Amino acid sequence: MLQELFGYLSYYIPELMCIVLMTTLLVAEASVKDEHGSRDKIYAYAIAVLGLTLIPLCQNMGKNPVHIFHNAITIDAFSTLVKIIMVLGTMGAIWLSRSSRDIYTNLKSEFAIMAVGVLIGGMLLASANNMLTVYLGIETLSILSYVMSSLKRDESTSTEAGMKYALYGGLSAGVALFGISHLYGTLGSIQFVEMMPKLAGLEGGRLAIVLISFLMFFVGIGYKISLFPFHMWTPDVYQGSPIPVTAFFSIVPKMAGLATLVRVSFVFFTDGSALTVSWIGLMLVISAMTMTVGNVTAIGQSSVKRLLAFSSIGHVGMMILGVVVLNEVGVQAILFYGISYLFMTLIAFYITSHLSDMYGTDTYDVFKGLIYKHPVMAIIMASVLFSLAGMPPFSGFIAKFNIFSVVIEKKYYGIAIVAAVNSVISLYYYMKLAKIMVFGKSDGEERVLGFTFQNQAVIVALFIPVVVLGIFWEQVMVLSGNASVFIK
Amino acid sequence: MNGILNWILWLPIIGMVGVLLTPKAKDNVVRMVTLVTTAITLILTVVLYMNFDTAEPGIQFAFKVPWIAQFHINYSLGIDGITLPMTFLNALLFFICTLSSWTVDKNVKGYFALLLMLQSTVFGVFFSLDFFLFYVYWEVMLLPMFFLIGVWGGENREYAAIKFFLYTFFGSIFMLVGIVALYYATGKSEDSFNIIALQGGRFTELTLDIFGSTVSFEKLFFWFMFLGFAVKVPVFPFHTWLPHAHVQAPTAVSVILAGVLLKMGTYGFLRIAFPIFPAAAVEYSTIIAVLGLISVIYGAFCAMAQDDVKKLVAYSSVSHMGFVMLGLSAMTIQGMNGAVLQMFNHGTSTAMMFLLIGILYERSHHRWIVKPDGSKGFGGLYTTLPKYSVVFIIGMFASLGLPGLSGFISEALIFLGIYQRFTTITVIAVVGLLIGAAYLLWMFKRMFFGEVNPECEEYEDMNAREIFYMVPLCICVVVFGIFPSPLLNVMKASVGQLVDLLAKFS
Amino acid sequence: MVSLASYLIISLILFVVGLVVMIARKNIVAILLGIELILNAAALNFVAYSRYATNNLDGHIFSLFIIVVAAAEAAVGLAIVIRFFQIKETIHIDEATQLRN
Amino acid sequence: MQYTVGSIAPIFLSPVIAFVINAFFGRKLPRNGDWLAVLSIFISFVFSARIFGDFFFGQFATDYYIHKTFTWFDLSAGTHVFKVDMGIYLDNMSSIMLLMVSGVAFLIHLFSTWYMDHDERHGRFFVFLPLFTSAMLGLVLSDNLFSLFLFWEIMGFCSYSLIGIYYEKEKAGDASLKAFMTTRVGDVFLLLGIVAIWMVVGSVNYVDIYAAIAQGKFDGPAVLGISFATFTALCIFAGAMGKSAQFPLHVWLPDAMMGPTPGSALIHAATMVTAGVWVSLRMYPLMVLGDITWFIAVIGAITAFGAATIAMVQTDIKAVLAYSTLSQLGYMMIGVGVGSYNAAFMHVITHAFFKACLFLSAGSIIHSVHEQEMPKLGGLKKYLPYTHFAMMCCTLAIAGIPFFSGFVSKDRILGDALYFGFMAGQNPLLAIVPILGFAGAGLTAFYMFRMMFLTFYGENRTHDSHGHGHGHKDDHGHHGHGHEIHHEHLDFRSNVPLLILAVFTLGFWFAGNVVGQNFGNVFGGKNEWFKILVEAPKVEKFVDRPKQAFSSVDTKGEIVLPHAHYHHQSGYAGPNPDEHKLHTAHVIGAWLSIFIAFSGVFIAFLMYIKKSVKPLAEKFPGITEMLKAKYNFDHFYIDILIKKGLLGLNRFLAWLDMGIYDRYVIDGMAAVNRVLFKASKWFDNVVIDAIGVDGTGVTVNLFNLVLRIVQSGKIQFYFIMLVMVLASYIWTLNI
Repeated sequence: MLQELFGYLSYYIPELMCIVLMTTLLVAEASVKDEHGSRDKIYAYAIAVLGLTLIPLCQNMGKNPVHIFHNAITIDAFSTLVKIIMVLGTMGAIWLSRSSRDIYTNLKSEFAIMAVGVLIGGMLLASANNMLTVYLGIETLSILSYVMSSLKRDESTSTEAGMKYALYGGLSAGVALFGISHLYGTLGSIQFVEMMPKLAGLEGGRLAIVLISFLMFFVGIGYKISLFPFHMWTPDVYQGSPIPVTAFFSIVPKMAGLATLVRVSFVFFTDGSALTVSWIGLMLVISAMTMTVGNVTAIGQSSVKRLLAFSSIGHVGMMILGVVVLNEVGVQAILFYGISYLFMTLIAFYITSHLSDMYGTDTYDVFKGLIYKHPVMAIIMASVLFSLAGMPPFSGFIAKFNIFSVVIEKKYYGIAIVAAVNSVISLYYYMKLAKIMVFGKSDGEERVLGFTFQNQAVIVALFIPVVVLGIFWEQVMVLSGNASVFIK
Repeated sequence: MNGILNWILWLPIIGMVGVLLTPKAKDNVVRMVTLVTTAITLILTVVLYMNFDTAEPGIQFAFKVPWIAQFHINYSLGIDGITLPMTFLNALLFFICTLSSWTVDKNVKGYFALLLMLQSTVFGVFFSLDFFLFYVYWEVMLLPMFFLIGVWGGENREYAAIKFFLYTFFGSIFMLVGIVALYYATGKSEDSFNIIALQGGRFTELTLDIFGSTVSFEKLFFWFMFLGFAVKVPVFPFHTWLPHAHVQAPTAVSVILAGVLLKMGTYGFLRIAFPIFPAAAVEYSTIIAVLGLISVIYGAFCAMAQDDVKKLVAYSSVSHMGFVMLGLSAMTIQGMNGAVLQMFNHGTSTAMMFLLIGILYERSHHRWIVKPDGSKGFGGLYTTLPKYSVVFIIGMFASLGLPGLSGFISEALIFLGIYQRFTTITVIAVVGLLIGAAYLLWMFKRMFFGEVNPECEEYEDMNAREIFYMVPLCICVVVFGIFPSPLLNVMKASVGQLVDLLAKFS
Repeated sequence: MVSLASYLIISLILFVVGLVVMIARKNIVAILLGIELILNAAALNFVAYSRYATNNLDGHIFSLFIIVVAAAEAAVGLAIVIRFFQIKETIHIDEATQLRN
Repeated sequence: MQYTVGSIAPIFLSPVIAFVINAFFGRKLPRNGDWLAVLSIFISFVFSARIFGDFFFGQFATDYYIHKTFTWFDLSAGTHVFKVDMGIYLDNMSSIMLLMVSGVAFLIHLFSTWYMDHDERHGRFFVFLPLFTSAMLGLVLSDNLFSLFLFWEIMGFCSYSLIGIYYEKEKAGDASLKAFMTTRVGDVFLLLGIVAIWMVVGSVNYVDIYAAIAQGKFDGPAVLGISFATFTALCIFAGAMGKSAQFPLHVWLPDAMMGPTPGSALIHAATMVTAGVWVSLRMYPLMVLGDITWFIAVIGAITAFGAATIAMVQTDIKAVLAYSTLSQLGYMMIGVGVGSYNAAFMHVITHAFFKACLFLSAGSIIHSVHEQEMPKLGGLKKYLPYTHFAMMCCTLAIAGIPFFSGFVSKDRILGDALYFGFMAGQNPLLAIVPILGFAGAGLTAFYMFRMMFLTFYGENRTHDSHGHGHGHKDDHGHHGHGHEIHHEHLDFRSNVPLLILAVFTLGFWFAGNVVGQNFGNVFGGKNEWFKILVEAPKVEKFVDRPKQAFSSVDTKGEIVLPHAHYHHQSGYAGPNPDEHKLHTAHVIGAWLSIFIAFSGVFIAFLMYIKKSVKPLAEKFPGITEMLKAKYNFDHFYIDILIKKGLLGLNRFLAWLDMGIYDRYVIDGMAAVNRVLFKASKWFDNVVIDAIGVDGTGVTVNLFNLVLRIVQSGKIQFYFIMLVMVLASYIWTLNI
């Protein structure tokens, strides 16, 4: 019994490390005095530990999938890879928050703490194997997110963002929970493995209830990854929150939510039942709508943060096409997309953050004539924008290519066209930004303070994968291919 | 010998690195590096021509290494008779453009680096025999163009750059869908991205049902490809990016754009759309012919109304590429050879026109035949710039198709080609020739004849450098006008093969 | 003897009431209360189901967790609302319309 | 005997070499290498003379022809075979033409060395003139329509460059543009015809075409509802109309006189403009097969008469000559049309001589007087005796006075026209052809003598006009410095050519019987050498001919034309000939034209020497005005057709392209978004905030607008959306 528990724990080291990190950070934060040196130490500590978690994670990649804690948690390559992405995202966000002026200095370590907390929630969600874990994951993720988004305490916008997030999150979580409760009632368990078989013999009223409940449950996930029509909170919250938080939100919770979506769909909708068909139809519609809404609305935006928010909606719409096809290749495509998306988004937010710190706003104008002040940064930003739009030879193109390929393999040509048109639209607004950056006459030649050597080095380092994954992407494809094979 | 394509392909990139490594404020070093690189590339293409076996219709100098084994994507290069003239044209024009851009002084390093990158990507498009590789080069080519137009362009450059970019991206994203569809149509087999292996009408029988209705795979995806290439050519409804791009682009870039980039579109038809979907190509050749005809007439008419000489030449490109489309739609050896020959000839003659306009622009800093206020922009240039005028006459008459100069033979061949298939279209298309002469000669008359416009009095004539880089083009225009055989012998075998293939399906 | 159906109906009513409260009331605190109502509806479902339909304790455990989470959520929510009140001196929901394009 | 290519090619090549050398090194050579040009043309002349001699003195049977081909380029690949052959086709007709072209060209070159002396464009002139000559010779030599078209266009280019040689003149630019474009109109159709023939018959060799016609193989799918033969015939004739300046494409030729006079003499009088007639004659069987000969005749008649009328009122000496050229070309076309095959060709030759001579004389006048307005000339007889002599001969010739060459050729054409119009049982309306023809003949005599009288007779008026404002009249760079007559300038280079050409205006060179009756036996047995040598192509003999590269071919065959037997006695090749009627027609025609010619001369004499009759301008001012306006063709073409019609259309299209299509359709994709963005912002601020967010916003059907309302920032609206969407999903499950 006990050493069985320890056996389980051996798979659970990353999460445990994060929990320890979180608590220690709390203590440390309470104990340090407000001078920079110590704060930097805290950062170094947080990032280091997060880096260390990668080691057990990489070990887990190799291991055979297992269910631990009585099927509450599944540790398999898929969830582990998602976790790796999330950890990297968190590290990036924390590093960004270190130099960002958008977060008050005395709250910086709070940011770190809560980021790690959200990360834990995300990890829970990523490897959730029963409804309870899903619910706890979502809530852990959400509740801390509310606080993070209202981290700019003295600004009404930030608070408003937090409040909206809280209310919307509460509602959708509640709806989801209501759905879960009925699922539990009709299917007789909260364990995925036990619920799935019961689906087969359903008919009449119970089937109806199950369908409706699934929809309600889907609301819970949908709002987390901000699918249309549950995306409405996204731009407001992204705009209101500090930039590091926005960056963090656009990576970690989304990946976690996607992971859950993938797992749930795979668990429940792999047989060709009526349920599956309607599910696929629903997802096709939703993905098309999400893409279109995200991209079309992004055109009109004046704030870069908001633009990135909407574009992230568009990207999620793209990603869930990998879910629609309900096969390993689709998951592979999603994972690859996630990996490349991670780096692109981080770079975009880094540069935006430094610029908006410099000028105190995040309108397009802050990018004006960047090429003359910081040619390297400008070229990297431009490349990232092109990559986001899906231009070779950057990773964004390969990601889109994979999505296209899985969709077309299933002969969903209609959605393929929609995706194609959407990437043209997205190119349009990305290029509006690139244009201002490259062609706009800069008012002054002054350097941007944010671009210290360190930060530039980090950005360049983050840029390397964007290019490499665009040209030599086979290894990563293989990696995500391995990760895409998991048990029900 | 097989490695030579790699050399030609990557030499510009090496040169680009060299340019980027040269210290700041050493502009002449940068220029020299670029010049040397392009010169070596040109020499290599000549070597290529020397070793080319004209009797062989298939691929030569093939080079292939696996790239993404999982998807059977290879880094595979090779050329045939259709590619070789384009390759030579590309090398030649970039060499010339380097010389003509000698006067660029705004951020020289970036300019020449991008120029070299552009050359490499264009070579990539022409060489790649792997569909994925082709697409990558096809798209990457946009980036240097975007910056070249956008940074070094005219007053309205952003708009033009973005327009060009979006237009092409719009077309090519559909091509991407087509590529992926082909990948699955071949059952993810070894040759799913191998352009050569895909050719030969393998998908004629294939059907698929979309939204309930059964559609022929070939017919559907022919149009996907068509969209991708037609934007580039550009064929009539997709042509409006061209005037903007040309007018705004710096001289060298206009030359490359008109000289080589437009050819990539027609090359796509020759190498991909037609051989891979021959049945559809034959079935829809009428539509292509009509679109080509519209481009010819419409482009010519629009050109005649222009007051900006560069815009005029831009529209003339629309018209001339329309002839190429006509030749392609003919699907006879006369038409096809004519089309490929026209691709080359238009490359040289239009390059001459744009270079000459650029030379003039450096003196006058405007391009108005008739200024917006109605006054004459130029006049009496014949008197002030005799050498310039002579070269201009050669270029102009070449592009209006005077016998003895290069334009004529290709156009005559195209007419021969289409007459049997589309008699009526041929009859209408000759009007294009007429108007083509009209707008050029009218422009010439308004700019060169008559009293010397006081503005034009102190323009100095072409200097040694300018003459030096115009001479090769003049030679091309004249020599290939009198002895087209060197080009035709190279291409005719490959073209014949393609015509045979298409004939099977008509 | 109360049947499962009656519990479900009660919880449905709670759920709907919660929704209506969240949509209709302009007082933020009231909206938070609406959330609580919805959560409780779910909790009630869980208990009822595990009592009648599924003979296992999952439901009970689940409802315990729900209570805990609800508490945490309410705490955070109220904190944010207080912050909002301190800044805006109102807790009327339509004041929260700064964030928009 | 056999001809090697080596003995023919130099005719064409030596001027080419002269052109190349002058083009590149002309500036460095003494006298810009004009001597080189003259020399090169002389070489071609010698070679052509040899060939002509061989043909003339009966080395060969009269229907002998040489056909040598070589492949220019070859598209054959795999199963497809397509070659583009070039070659030489040499027969009696081309031997005569070669001699004429090279001879006249030589004389004109010689004259030009004098005329262009001290002219700033001397070098340029001697670059283009040899090029032109070579092109013309090449055109005559070429054995197929394609290479013919090649040289055809190159000639057009030379004409363009020579007209525009004084490029600083605005008018020169206009004239050259007009010349090139007007001919181009015909040229594109010629090209179209060539393409059609090539793709249907499989070759554009004359011999192949003849063979195809003879075998009845010359038919393809009808084009635009016209039968194939007619279509191709019309296309080719359209080309001829352009080059030979036939109505309605005649407008360019008068303006073409902007060029230096010798250039006009060679290009726009003697040779190039006759290329149209040449191709019509070469393709005569096709014209007959396509049954458009009557059309050719009518066009020719209109041109001949119309141009003559305009010439009557011209005051510029070169303009008079230009219009007379038009008119004479009209006669040639009448000849082709009515089937007066060899007379038409004879007229080409005779006209070449006297018209070249006329132009050169005009040139020497202009060069020595620096004045080309006839009212300001007069009484030059005593200053320029040689010129006067030469010009008088030519005038007599062109006016159709017996014993002069013009009479011989024109009279035969008119005779055949008479037969064609009245006796050949054609459509009675075609009587217009002979009527206009004879009328034109009278006018010709009148206006030519008017020119002579105004120029050489009466008192000299050159001194009482003042220096200013005459320079521009001169087609030279010179600007009128007084008007003293530099006859001392005149030297052998200016006079000898005139005199030589004048000699050839005598009729008996071309036919023994200069007045219809055969007396005198000039060329022992070859009295009618022209009739003997020049016959309409007898297509039958080409049916089975050996065809191998670079080998001369010698064939004989039955003399048959598609619809008519070639008539030896009269040389008439038109429809249904009749021995007797033809004879009558010719006799009547002869006397009629003599009478008309003399009466024309007499009227001119009365008007301008005796002054007993008021000149035209005062007699019929109205008509004169109309004629001076040249029937308003220029106005119609340039102002109405081009400026209003074409340019208007172009401007409209261009505006459509950039202003509408590009701006709204293409940029629309983005613009829609921007517009809706604004609209929705307004909607946000007004509608949403005014009435608060409830379901109503959803009913607004603009997509983007809905999105923006949705993004209104009202959290409760988000709730509503959520619930509603959830409900709608449940609804879609339809349970």
